[in-house]
Amino acid sequence: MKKLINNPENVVREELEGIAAAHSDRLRVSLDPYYVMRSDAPVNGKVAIVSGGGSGHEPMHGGFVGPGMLDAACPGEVFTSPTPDQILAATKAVSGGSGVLHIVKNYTGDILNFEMAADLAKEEGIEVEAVVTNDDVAVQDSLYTAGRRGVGVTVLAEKICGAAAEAGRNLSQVAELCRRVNSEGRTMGMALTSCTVPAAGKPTFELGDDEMEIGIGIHGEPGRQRRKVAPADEIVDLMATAITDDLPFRSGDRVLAFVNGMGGTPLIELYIVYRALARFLGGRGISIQRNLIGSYITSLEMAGCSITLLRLDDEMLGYWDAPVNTPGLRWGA
Amino acid sequence: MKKLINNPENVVREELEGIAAAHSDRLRVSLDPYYVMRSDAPVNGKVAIVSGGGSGHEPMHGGFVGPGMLDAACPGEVFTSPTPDQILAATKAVSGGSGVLHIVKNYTGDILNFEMAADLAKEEGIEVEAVVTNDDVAVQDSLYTAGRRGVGVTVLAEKICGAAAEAGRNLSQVAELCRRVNSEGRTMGMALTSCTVPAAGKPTFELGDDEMEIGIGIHGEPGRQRRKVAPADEIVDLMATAITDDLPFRSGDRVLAFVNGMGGTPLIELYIVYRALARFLGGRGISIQRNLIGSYITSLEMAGCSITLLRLDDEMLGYWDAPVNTPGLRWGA
Amino acid sequence: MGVTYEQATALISNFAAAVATNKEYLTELDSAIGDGDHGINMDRGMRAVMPKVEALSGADISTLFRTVAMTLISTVGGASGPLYGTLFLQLGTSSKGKAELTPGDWSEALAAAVAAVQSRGKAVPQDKTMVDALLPASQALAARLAAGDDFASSLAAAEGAAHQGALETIPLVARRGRASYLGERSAGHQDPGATSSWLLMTATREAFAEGK
Amino acid sequence: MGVTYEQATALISNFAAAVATNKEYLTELDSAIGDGDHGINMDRGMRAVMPKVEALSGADISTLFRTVAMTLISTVGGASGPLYGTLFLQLGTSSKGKAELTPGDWSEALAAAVAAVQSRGKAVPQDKTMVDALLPASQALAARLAAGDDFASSLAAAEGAAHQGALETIPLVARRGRASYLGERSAGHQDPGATSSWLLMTATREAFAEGK
Ligand SMILES: Nc1ncnc2c1ncn2[C@@H]1O[C@H](COP(=O)(O)OP(=O)(O)O)[C@@H](O)[C@H]1O
Ligand SMILES: Nc1ncnc2c1ncn2[C@@H]1O[C@H](COP(=O)(O)OP(=O)(O)O)[C@@H](O)[C@H]1O
Ligand SMILES: [Mg+2]
Ligand SMILES: [Mg+2]
Ligand SMILES: [Mg+2]
Ligand SMILES: [Mg+2]
Repeated sequence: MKKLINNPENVVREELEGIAAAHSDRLRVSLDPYYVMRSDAPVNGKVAIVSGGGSGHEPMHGGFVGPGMLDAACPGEVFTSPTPDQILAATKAVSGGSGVLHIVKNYTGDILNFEMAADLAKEEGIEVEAVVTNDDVAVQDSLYTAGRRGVGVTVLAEKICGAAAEAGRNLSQVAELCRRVNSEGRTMGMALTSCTVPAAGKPTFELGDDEMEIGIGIHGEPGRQRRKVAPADEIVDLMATAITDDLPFRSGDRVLAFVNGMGGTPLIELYIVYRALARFLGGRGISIQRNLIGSYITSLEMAGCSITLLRLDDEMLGYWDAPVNTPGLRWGA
Repeated sequence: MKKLINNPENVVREELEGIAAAHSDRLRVSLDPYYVMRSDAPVNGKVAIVSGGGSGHEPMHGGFVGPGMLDAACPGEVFTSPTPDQILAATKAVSGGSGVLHIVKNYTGDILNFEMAADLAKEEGIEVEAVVTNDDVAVQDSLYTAGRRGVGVTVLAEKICGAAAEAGRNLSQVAELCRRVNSEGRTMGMALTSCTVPAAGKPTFELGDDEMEIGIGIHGEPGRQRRKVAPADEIVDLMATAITDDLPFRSGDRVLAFVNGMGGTPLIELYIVYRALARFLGGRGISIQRNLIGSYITSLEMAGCSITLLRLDDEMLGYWDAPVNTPGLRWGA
Repeated sequence: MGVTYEQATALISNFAAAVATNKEYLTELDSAIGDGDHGINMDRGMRAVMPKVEALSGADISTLFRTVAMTLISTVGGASGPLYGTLFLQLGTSSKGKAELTPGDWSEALAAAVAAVQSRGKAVPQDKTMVDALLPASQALAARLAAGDDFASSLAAAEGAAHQGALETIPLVARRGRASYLGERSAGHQDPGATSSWLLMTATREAFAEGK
Repeated sequence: MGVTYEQATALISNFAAAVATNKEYLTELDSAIGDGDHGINMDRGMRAVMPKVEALSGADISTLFRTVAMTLISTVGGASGPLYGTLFLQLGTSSKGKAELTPGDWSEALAAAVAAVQSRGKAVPQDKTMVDALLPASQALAARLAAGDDFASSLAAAEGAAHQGALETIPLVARRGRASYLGERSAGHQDPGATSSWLLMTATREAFAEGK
């Protein structure tokens, strides 16, 4: 394992100290318990948005804290959900009197810890709503499983709902919008290499020099299938077909296309993926209205990418375009 | 070699097609010859800024085209300087009548091709000034060598000079500012892994599982020394010492600290590096006024980082904070 | 014949010791069908619990269980943190105001705690989770006490039922938690959470039966 | 006795063929002390040149050389593109308005072209660059013609001087171009650009000497 770290046990703490040193102008970092909040929180009268999850997905979520997006983020250990005390502390710290939305990715651990925190916050008189994202088409969804994982759509939901909260929407409106974003979004991911959890010290899975995993999650879980590596155009075809068939996306749909790097894949490759995606969607009459290209929801140093499509309506579009000012995503500010 | 590409020969063209598809709202991409320009160019009466170099360093330079930064960028093949016809075409396309600044990284090929293009542009009546960046402290500088390589400071110079041009400075003022930024900036890089040039198909150098290269360039050139891997804090100490000793940076200096990922290193590690750098500089009384943390000048999928320090004066600071609106760097817009 | 404060603390230290001893084993089970951290998670939690419990001396059983709960909740994370936290939280609630617990008190408290775990995690029997060890244990305990058996042998029956339940998770296809992503590939492996729950029932029998 | 348009085109096609044949060799030399692309670069350029030259038929020597120059400049990139481009551009300028070149014309044109390369690249002899082959070649040609030797033997002398110059780059420490980053480690390797320049002098001798 070669990483720019000191001690595998201190990775999350030192990362947070780095974030604190870098962004003290705009963020406040609590080290006990761990959370990151915008320094002007609580914003009086605004619905506050809190998210969180295991670390190792940077810039998600800590990098998305700031005006127009999250009020706070709670990082767990690498790939481990945060604990209720973190989430409770963050929720209390940013509550501006108009309720708090928890955006939770669909993993049992995340759900349970956020639920407990919400229960505790409610006991303290804070109104909390939770919305669970579950956009990963690689996982079978069923009443009898833990369901689909929450992946790329989470970034888009945090941006869009952050803008809605900033615009003065109330808690049930923001929550409702968040559910709509989740239900209109679909994602699929693939990996060319594994990642290595610092505490484990070795790659989570072994992949041959000519193999790739299709349908991976964001914690180094293996995917739907292992295949021989293929040209980017073919990989995109495979992923985009799975995504568009699922919702389904239809000719005439307006979408936001999000090409995400898994942490070890450089931008030059993401543009080649985007090119293929634009051609694929063009061929089906699906119109890309907005895009996001870069490494926003990662799996440590994994090489690979994910594609997220979100079917847009005018409200989402307006909130997507609204100003955002976070270390990881910034425009109009 | 595992990459998200189709044919190694088409990497640059397909990347440019991806950029064109992604950013047609703000950029115009020419495929013959290759260059990327802001779609509102030429901006009448504004000094235009053109840069370029080999591809494989994304987002540099194409991702830095837009209001407040570059007017055009000329990408060569991977790690190969662009040709004069590209540079000439871009220079003519963005010339707004107030002269054009060429920002050139110090590599013989880049210099010669930009020089030729400048000669040709001058023949056509366009006023051109060129500034060469050469901030890499890992290379010995001397009258009798090709001198230091241009690396991280190039990004900062493009941002600061872009703002100065936007603010109406004239060509000699912008060029003078560019020279000052270069002379006040120093960089050093390191690699945990090699990169693989698509056309070569195999890693440029071989590095053991417990080795790193210190003092690398951005084209997969091996560095000043090969060493056993060390904790991030030690690596930062080594690099920051070489940088601060060189200018030298002194107690009381105000700096911009730029921690750059080489393409395959995730953000979580860059924050750990930034933490160490902030401590190092704090201990020497050097005050970080601004920072930039992310993968901005890369070497394909190389894992590693570079550190750039720029000694700031008020003019640079003001232009750094000014609005910029490019795919790779954006704020205030 | 009942559960004293000392016996309740013995339950906690027995469980901490068992988790430490079986840390690798639990982690190995979780590597096969999860993310390979169950032993690490539980051990981090129980190591944090021990000093808190020692500092309590003289408190009541309810406070003890609540302290265990809050510590697990704030140090474990993942799925098992809130679930074991919920279990101990409910044990704390059920034992409120009681200096000692009768066998019947304990049996009711355990049943309520298992119900709380189910309500928190939405798992039903055969989902291949800790419920597959906890529920048979709690049911066996209640049934044996109702049949007039003594506390010690009833606790042993509960332990046996937990062990049996953990073993019976092997052929199941997971329907809850991270293992459910594996679908059919989760069959053939013993559930790590059911296994740690069996360890908890062993720790209980050892702590409570001796004091009878 | 001079250089016709046909001979000038033969020089170009000879050089293209030599570069193609030695593509791997030149690239190998560049791998040792540069970035391993000199053969690839030059071959890409000369392959682009050939159809342009064929399409020219009937033009004059100056146009021919300028076409070669512009094509190399716009297809090679790196250091060698502008340098070889400059060389041919100056050859074009020197031969402007001339249907044929006398040996003296050619010698003067070559000297001016080498000077242009030096002025473009700032390399002096012993910097371990193409100048170390080109300059001795041009000087030998001028000296032999001045001494009254015929064109063919003077061209052969130029070729020999280029070969000698390329070999003599081996012990040098590079002071220009990418190889200079290697410092002392660049010694012991033959310079790729000097080697391709020697191929150019061979191509010239073959093309011009036969027509005498
Ligand atoms: N919904 C649930 N209800 C009950 N138990 C569950 C549930 N989900 C998971 N578990 C239990 O948690 C165990 C895994 O715990 P652990 O590995 O610590 O957490 P994580 O899965 O978050 O890494 C599983 O073996 C299972 O017994
Ligand atoms: N300043 C210079 N003057 C003359 N020749 C040079 C100079 N710099 C480099 N060269 C020549 O260019 C050759 C390398 O060419 P090439 O590999 O095609 O370009 P690059 O170095 O940009 O990859 C060197 O072997 C050397 O002969
Ligand atoms: Mg886990
Ligand atoms: Mg080159
Ligand atoms: Mg686990
Ligand atoms: Mg070369």
